[in-house]
Amino acid sequence: MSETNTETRDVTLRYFAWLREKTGVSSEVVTLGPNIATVQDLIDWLKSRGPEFEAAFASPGTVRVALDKVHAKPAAALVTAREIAFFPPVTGG
Amino acid sequence: MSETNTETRDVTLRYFAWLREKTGVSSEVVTLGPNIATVQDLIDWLKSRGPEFEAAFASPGTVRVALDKVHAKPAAALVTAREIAFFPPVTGG
Amino acid sequence: MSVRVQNEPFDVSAEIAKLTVDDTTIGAVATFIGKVRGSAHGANLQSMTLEHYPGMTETELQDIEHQASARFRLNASLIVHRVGDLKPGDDIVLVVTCSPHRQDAFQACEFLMDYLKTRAPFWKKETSVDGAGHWVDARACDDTAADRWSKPSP
Amino acid sequence: MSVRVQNEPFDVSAEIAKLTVDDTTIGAVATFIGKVRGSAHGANLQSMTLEHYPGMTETELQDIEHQASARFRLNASLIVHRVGDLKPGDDIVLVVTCSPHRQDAFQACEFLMDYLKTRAPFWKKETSVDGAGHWVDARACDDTAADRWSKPSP
Repeated sequence: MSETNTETRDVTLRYFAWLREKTGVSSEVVTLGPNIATVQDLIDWLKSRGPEFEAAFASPGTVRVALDKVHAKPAAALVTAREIAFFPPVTGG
Repeated sequence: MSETNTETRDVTLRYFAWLREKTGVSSEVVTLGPNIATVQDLIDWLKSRGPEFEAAFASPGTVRVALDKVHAKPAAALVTAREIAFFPPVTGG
Repeated sequence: MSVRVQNEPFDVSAEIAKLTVDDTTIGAVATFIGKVRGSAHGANLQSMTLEHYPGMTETELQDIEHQASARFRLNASLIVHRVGDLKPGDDIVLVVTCSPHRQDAFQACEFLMDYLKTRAPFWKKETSVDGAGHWVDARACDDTAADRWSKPSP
Repeated sequence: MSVRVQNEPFDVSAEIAKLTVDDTTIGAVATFIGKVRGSAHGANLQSMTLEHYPGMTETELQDIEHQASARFRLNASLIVHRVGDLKPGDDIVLVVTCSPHRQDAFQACEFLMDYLKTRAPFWKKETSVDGAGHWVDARACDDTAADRWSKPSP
């Protein structure tokens, strides 16, 4: 019984910097279906939501992801992540 | 006519750190004869002045020299140097 | 070992005093301050806005500090990163490392900056004097700088 | 570019403020502070006396700064070295380097410290709590650290 891959679940999505500006969203709660298993699955689904999201995620190399506040790769499984964040490469310091 | 090598001349000698303590001298003016051409000549002459100087200069590797406030090697010619300083390897910073 | 994210300026002397008080085994303190420059890409800057990911920032910075403590001999360290609106000449980031010896202090300070630049979730938006806004691009040389710590020492 | 030899303590924040005021091309400030440690060779330290060679010290430090300016992109730099009687926890030396970029600031700061340690005519005498005096020996690792700048970059 792999509940995370067969059931829908609610996750919080967060967007920072120009991903926040392009999507027009800083934070939202969405319900993910069982077919969304990896970060890449989620990105593909987000791109289908409209032109703003399509544009924000158009260039895969410029989007970074964190699962529950930990850096992750696009191929990473979402598993039990509750908060998924999208942002450009960091530019602090 | 090489005046610096054939005439006597007065120079100031300075001693720092444990060279000052061992010789008991911080600064002195001495008259150098024409046979003292290099730093090493001067050290050899200083060592002949008494047990304090003999002890201070006993270990050649631990004595550094500056000619007119510029680092120099024992083989360096004194030439027209007016101030010759002896000190241990530096330990600042 | 501590990290802070704040809008307020910081005072280097006061931070160093707090880190070194009562620890006379510290012989070396290295610090780095990053500042807002007055121009970027040929345009004069009016302001810089620093955004971050609250929660993740602190976790990442603490993780970076732990890595530094594991690699280098450190008595104490501090990372302070400012967020919000800053002007040219303002300080952005402060890193302080305290060690018995200077090599560890210097290396840990550089390590912290290199990792911070490539891992800590901060983003800079520059506004030029003509009002145009521009998100700063990540620089490949920052990745290169961070990568050198993954290689065996020469 | 400036150097000072003094008995008085220094204030890092004030020194950095003086070096960076009105120059918004500075993006990076690296500093190093060397401090008197509380014990040496297993003995607890009561005090440390720093002797120097007035005149030569300033000349050497200025020469070291000129070399740093020739090697690295520096907007400003400062060396302050204290002399006289110091206690454990006291600051001994301050080096500050200001540059557009952090690599130059860090490297110049390390370069200045490495050269200062092997060329500037300062000598430390430690007095332990039992009253015994001891001139600090030069360390071979300081020569090694300075030598690395004579080699071609990797």
